[in-house]
Amino acid sequence: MDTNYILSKKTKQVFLSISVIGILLIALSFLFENPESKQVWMNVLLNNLYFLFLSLFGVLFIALHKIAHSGWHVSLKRIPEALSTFLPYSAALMFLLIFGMHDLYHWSHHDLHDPIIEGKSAYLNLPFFFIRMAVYFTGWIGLSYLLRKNSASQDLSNDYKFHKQGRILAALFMAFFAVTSSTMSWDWIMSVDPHWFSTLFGWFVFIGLFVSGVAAFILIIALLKAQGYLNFVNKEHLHDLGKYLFGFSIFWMYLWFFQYMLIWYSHIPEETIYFAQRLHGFPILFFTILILNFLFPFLALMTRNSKRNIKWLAMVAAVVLIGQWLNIYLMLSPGIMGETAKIGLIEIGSACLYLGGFLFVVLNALSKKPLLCKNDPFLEESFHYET
Amino acid sequence: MRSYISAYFTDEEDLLRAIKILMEKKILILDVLTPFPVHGIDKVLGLKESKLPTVGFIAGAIGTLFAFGFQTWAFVVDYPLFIGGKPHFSIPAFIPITFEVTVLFAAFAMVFAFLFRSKLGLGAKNKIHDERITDDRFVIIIEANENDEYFNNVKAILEQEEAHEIQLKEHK
Amino acid sequence: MKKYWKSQHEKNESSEAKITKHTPKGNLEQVLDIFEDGTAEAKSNRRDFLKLCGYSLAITTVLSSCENTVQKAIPYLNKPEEITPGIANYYASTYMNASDYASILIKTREGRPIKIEGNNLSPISNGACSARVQASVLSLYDNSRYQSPQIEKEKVSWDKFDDSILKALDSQKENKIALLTPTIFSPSTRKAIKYFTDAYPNIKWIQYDTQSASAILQAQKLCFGKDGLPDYRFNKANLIVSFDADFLGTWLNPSEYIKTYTDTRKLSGSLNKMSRHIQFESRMSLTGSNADERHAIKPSELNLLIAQLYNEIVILKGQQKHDVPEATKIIKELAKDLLEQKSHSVVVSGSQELNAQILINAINYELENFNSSINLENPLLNHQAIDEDMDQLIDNLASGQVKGLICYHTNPVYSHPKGEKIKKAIESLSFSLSIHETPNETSSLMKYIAPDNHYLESWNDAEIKKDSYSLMQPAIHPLFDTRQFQASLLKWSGQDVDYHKFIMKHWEETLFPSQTLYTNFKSYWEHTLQEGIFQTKTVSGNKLKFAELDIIKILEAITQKKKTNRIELQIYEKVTIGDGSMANNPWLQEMPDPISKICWDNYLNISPKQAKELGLETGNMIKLNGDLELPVYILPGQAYNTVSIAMGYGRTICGKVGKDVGFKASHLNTNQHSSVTLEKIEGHFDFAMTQTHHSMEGRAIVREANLDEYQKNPKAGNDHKHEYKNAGIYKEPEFPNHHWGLAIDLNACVGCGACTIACQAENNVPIVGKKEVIRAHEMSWIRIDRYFSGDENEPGVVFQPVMCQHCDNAPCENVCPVAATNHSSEGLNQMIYNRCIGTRYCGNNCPYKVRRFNWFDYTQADSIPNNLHDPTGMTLDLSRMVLNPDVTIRAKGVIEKCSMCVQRIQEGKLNAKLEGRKVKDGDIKTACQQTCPSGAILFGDLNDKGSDLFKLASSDRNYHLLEEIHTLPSVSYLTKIRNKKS
Amino acid sequence: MYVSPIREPLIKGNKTYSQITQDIAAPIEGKPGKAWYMGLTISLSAMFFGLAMMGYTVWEGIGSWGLNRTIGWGWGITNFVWWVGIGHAGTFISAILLLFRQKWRTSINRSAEAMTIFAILCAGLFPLIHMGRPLLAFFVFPYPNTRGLWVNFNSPLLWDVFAISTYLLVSLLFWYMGLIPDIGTMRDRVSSKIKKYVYGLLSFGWTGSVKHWQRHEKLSLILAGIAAPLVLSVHSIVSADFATSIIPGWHTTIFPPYFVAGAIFSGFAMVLTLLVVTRKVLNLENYITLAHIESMNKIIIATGSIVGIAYMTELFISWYSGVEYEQYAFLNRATGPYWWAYAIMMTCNVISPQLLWFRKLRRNLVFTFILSIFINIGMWFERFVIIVTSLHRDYLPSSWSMYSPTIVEVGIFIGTLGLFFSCFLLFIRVFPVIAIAEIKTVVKSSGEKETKNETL
Repeated sequence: MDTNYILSKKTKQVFLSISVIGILLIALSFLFENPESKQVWMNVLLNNLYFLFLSLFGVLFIALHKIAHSGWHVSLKRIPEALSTFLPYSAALMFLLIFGMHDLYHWSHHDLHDPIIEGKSAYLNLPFFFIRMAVYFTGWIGLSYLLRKNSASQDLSNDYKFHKQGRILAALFMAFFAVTSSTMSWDWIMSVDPHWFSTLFGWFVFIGLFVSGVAAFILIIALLKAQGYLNFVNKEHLHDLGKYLFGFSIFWMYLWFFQYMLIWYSHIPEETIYFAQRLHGFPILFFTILILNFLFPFLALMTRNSKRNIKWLAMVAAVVLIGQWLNIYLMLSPGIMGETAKIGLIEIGSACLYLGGFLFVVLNALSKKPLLCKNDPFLEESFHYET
Repeated sequence: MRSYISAYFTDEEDLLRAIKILMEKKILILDVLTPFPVHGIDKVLGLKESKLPTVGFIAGAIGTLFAFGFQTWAFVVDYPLFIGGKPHFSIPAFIPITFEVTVLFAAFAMVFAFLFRSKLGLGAKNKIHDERITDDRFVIIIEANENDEYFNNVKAILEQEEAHEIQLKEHK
Repeated sequence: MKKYWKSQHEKNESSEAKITKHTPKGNLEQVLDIFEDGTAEAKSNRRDFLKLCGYSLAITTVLSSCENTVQKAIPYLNKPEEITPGIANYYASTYMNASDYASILIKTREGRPIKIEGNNLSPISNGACSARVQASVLSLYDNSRYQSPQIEKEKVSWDKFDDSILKALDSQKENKIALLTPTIFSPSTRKAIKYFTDAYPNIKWIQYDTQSASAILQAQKLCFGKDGLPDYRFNKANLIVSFDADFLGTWLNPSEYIKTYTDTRKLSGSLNKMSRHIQFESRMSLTGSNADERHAIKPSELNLLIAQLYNEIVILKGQQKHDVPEATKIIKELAKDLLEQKSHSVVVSGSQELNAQILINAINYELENFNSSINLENPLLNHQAIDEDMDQLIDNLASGQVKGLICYHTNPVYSHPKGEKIKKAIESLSFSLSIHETPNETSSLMKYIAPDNHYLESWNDAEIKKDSYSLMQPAIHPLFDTRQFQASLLKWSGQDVDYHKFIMKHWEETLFPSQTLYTNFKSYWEHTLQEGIFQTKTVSGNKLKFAELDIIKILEAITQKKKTNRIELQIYEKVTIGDGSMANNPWLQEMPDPISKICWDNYLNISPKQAKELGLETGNMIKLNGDLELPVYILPGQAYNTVSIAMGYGRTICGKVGKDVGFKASHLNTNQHSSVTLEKIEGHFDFAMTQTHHSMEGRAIVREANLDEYQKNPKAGNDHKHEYKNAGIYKEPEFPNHHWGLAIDLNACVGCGACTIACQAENNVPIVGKKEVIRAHEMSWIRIDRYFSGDENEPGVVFQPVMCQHCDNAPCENVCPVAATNHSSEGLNQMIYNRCIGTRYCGNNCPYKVRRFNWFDYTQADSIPNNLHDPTGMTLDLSRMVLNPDVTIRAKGVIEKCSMCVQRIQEGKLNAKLEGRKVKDGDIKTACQQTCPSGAILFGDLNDKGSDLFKLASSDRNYHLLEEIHTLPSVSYLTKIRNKKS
Repeated sequence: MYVSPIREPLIKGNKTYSQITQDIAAPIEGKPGKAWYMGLTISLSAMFFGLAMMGYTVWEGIGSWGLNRTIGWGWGITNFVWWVGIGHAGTFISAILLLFRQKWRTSINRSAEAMTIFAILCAGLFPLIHMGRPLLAFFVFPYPNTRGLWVNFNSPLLWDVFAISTYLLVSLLFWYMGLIPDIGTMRDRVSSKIKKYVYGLLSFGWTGSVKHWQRHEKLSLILAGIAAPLVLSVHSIVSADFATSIIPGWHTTIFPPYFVAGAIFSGFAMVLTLLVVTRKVLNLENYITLAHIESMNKIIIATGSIVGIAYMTELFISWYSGVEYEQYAFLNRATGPYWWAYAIMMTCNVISPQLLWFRKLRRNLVFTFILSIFINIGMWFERFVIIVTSLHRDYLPSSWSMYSPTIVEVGIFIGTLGLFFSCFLLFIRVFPVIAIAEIKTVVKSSGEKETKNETL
């Protein structure tokens, strides 16, 4: 039963070709559109964040379900663990931002400071920014590595000690992630508009992370099932993942609505300017994000058997992934690019480039360990699982 | 006077096995009474999926349209008021009530549909088959028509499945 | 608003005038005529107010004139001429209460006066009046007034009363009687008194003012040989120096001085110069709070400073120096500045010392201020009492030389420092007669009580300044069986002419000849009555000459007074209660003191430094001189080693409302700055404070700048907020027709609080009583926020009237569940009282906290029986007659707020429509704007680009309160500019 | 349905089906103990005291409360939000935990749902009684009237009306549908004729037919499906009462999820307070085991930490925002005149639940009981801090003032406590405290005899 996933040459070529298309598109855009450095750095930040969120979801999924004693996810554990292996790469990519700080963040220029930015320069200053980034990544990478090692050592011996140790690690990660998920979103995304603030922003980015993670998880399962693996994953597991995608996209809409409605309602200029720029500047994009992230998954996954059919679920997951990408795009572009932002070749190109690299890293890591973990006390429950 | 065979069981596994056998023998089971919802019994009995979710969805949709429509009508058409400098047709302010009314309609529609379809309700005169059904007994009710041979055949099967007790009952 | 004045006299002219009246005069009269033919049942829009007019009391709604027969209040079967239900009539009249004077218009509805407004034809009132004048309309309907003449507390009819008085006067023929009155500056009344004193030579007439100006009067007499007080014209002065003279609050004629003082301070595009005002005083007075420079001094140092200033001026002018202690740097600099502003400065002092006033005259003379900023041609006549006369009278009464006392409109037992001595004397008098409207400490001791009319029920005339006269006419028939003082005098002195005729005869003899406009006296008299005021030309006297006085002796008298470092007490008058004569007026008692924001009480003011030393906090109780126990209020700005207490409180006999409110302090009002001992005692006193926090916490609520910064950049102090361009998600509302708004010039607002009482009278705002104000349940629709800034002992003070800002993005409208508050298409935030269910979320969500809630049933408008909370008897049927029928009474549990006098806006629009024209700028005035002495509040239409309001709204000094939270208020403020010497 | 051996058994003492029915029906059939009567008299007298205070308020006016022109809401609305918060645990347990298929919910969902309904009854009283003119409260409903007036659909208070009434009705339906089979069980067990007739009537003629069960199962699942977002929406709308204002300290976008987490946090605390006592008194220790208590404590630690993080977020963003009013509002909370309320809130809500990280404490009944009371005190003070300290010092310093409740307000709160506990005490005597049918479905898989009890 401990078959490994073999990363066939054909799949490697597919990933490579995606990256190449990406590079081609970027080259084309440099020829025709010759984007300024702001746009380039914006795309780097955008895709860094997007794929960082997917990898963070990996660790989060394992940790959350370990604490909640849930049993159904155990047979699928290897996939989120593989997702989390991308963390070191995204750390490296994020530290690349050192060179692009002046393009991305107004507060990094000292001359642009007005009283409000001056007031928060104790938090928004370059050295502290990178110290925090370093702390986040050491915490995430460290804990995800330990969780993966724990799961690997659990394969070798069925000593109950590993289960308890795993739970403690999971609790540690959850505590660390609860705080850092908010601060990371303030540092990297909210500070693009230094004057704007919303207390819900941290949790809104967190839920965006969770939904895109579930969607990526479903897509990888669909990819593996299409290649003949994961036969122990039945319709019940898919049904639960479908329910996650359905439920959490509703929760994403709930957070989005209340953040927008409360700011719309009190109509205080320092808060409404954020949505005024986006609603009047990018009306189509503003509503497409809502449709792709809520309306479509809500109607598509409402019926019971829609959540049990792998093809339909994969299609909805892909749509949600695109929706979440656009959501982060809309969070960043008005602040960095102002009115001139539009989705051009370089955006698509850099997305493909990152996608190719991400898939290659994740699936390569997946093939290192056997697909099915052993000696987990809940493994049996995961097989005989019925909703 | 119609007479029924009611076979009593004390455990749901025996009940499921008995039903499976009876179904294979094409014996018409009138009803099965259990103290709690037995998992997987409706698959064995081949019962159709209940259409309550669709009732809920339709009622919910009606609720959404009704609530949103009424608020828009009241605030834009019938008596538009200048309130807080906000436009008359302010969608974000209509959504909370729309959601609440949707949930209300869906819940009430499903409950009434359930009670109506199951003929349950205040003052429903359903015949209580046995006091212990709601305690710990599982009962299969099979129609016992006249010819004994069919009757004995059924009795044999039930005994073979160690039915706890078999009774012959008459109901008006 | 077109003043629709009617003289009450039109009713008794000949019949032919009557016919002319009926011919339709423009569409207003046509519309109104439908009422006049008496057929249509009167359709006043307030059903229950007609019920009030038909009230069983024998009140005639026919205007009083002696010839008119008394008519029962009958429900308009045959309606009197002037009264058209629903339409207000205005009668020009005069307000006189002891030395307070204002030329006013009485607004009457259905025959009852309900509001007092200033008469804008009078150069003294200029259309404005003070808080006390606004509140005086309520004391007409005071339930505790005398209702009929009394002899030894037993009611009698007037005839019996007159007989016994005449008999008593005959019997007292040989022993001396004193007639004690406040200053009488009404020519006809003086003539009546002369008749009376001629008829009874043994009666000697003495005048007594509670706040006496005898020092100034005697100084005038000595220096220039003129009598009356100098007429100060502050608008002519670039530099104003005041030595403890609260001329904006209570000194001499404040409402006129507020107007002239603020004229020079309202900066606009054209005027960017401003007068500079320096104040030397011990307690923080209303004038002190508006001064550009304020120096806290001890009362005893006052005269020395004046002497030093005089000495410095004399030195600078090259005359020989006097041996006066070396002046401080401030005085030296002041002298230099005064000489720079020669003949454009004014130096005033409230000192009661004759020598000090002489020096003040000398200083003004040296600075050639006379007949430029100080005019002696028409002196002010409202203070003529000399202290020595009163002291002499008290000694004579005590020694028994004077056997009888007639008291008119004064309360010496309460208000005079030697009150106890007078009380003992009166008890042993053989003849004592009091002529006063309401019972007070003095009248309750008197044998005979002849109740006087309220000024709204009396005929009179006044000469406030030489050659400027004004008439007083009644707006209602006397409510009770009372008779005017002058009518009584004429009756007792055998002149059986009626006082109204007496005035007409006097005017015919003296004033009618001095004018040439009118040929026959009748039309002259009617015209003057309609306008209310009459001005004769003043013949300019000879050049002024300063009498030779022994200046050196005067300077010595001042300098050899040795300084003490003991705590000195000063007794002062409050802007609200004054000398206590109106203590029974609930509006005044509940009006927060402009400086301390405390109502319903007086207290001992102490400086923060001293309080720390004595370990005192606001609300602690102290014992003064071992006997008087009263609470302490820490008053930033109070001079160190000085304390001050307000007089006018602690009255024992004055009716239900004012009884035992506060602590009696007039017995300490000896002028030699008595030093006192303070000693902290147990106990805490809860003050009824409407504002408990006094600093702006660094927020840009009131924006200030100095004059030189303003001259360099008009947007000084008003340009530091981060601006978010087009940040709105939905577009801002625009108003097609009108967009009503207010602009308040913080440089003109002196914080006198007249607007709060005018608003209370206009909009029937209920009175809640002291206990409720302590629980912050007060109901005033407009409050004046007073903020202290800078060092605690030398604070900068700033006033800001805050009413509903009528925001176009109103946070209150969003959150009301039943849409009880919404926005009109003309930019007003409307509050629908009968729709409100009282969740109070609008009150919580208003950033300006201007929404008031009816916590209890204050107005008896609630359907639940006997849960009335009315400590001041405002819901008695008599007091309810002051209610304005155009404004609904709010029930318990309902939110209410400033409606920007929507009833006046509608009336203005109706009048414009009837005259077939659009509403002009200035047609409509809100009640607060109308009464503001300094014209700080301006109402107008923000859509009308030509209006004054638009000019102010687009001026550089303009800003909105809390504009950063985008409520888009329609009320805007103009920055306060101080003129500190840099 | 396979259950891994290391999972702790949820029903102890390997019960047969009839033993289950017997154990759970025992409190209804037997004579109520002296403690029950004593409890009922105390809570009923508290209720009548509260009713008297309400009558006094309607008669005299809101002035008899301690409110004033600056602080328009005080104890009244604090209690309203507190009770609505407590009401959310019941539906959270029966709806959201059903969707997440946490089996341990079966033995506590019935009493939790009952608690929800009683809490919502208490909560619903306050919007009525705090109004200036409660007799005109019907203005809040959009009924057609001669003046052609509708209500203000923008107002969060109006959303509250719809939200609370919907929530009460849906919880009532959800609770009663689950109760029908158990009433059927009571109908068949009880002896006296009247009781049998009444239970018969109330059981809607339940026969236990498999078709009915199938529909009942599907109905419960879908009702749970829509009740879950309802919980979220109701308390978000209650939080919108404050978040839609512009008062610094009220207007923050984190309020909706933060209030929901706070509601579940205080709701579970109340469930623990009640169940730790009822399981002892009605000796249902076998059904509400230490595993249940520990699971609930885990939920408390989770939601407590969310609430704690929300406090830190609010504090940080108020500093980060640079808005002087927000900064002062939060500085004033911690150091202003109401610092003590803030201190109680912080200790009870954030610090004390962190003690639950220790497994020994999670399973200690006395500690749990005391902690649950502390949490509810902490949550009450959280609402008090939010409402009163933000109102008493906001934009213009001239309108700053203080607030302290009067006996009338305190009396009304005690009255609602009385109403809540008397309803709960009556509920114990009339309906089975635990869902008999649902326990029977679960006893086979997570009952004791099946699983070996490994060392944990």
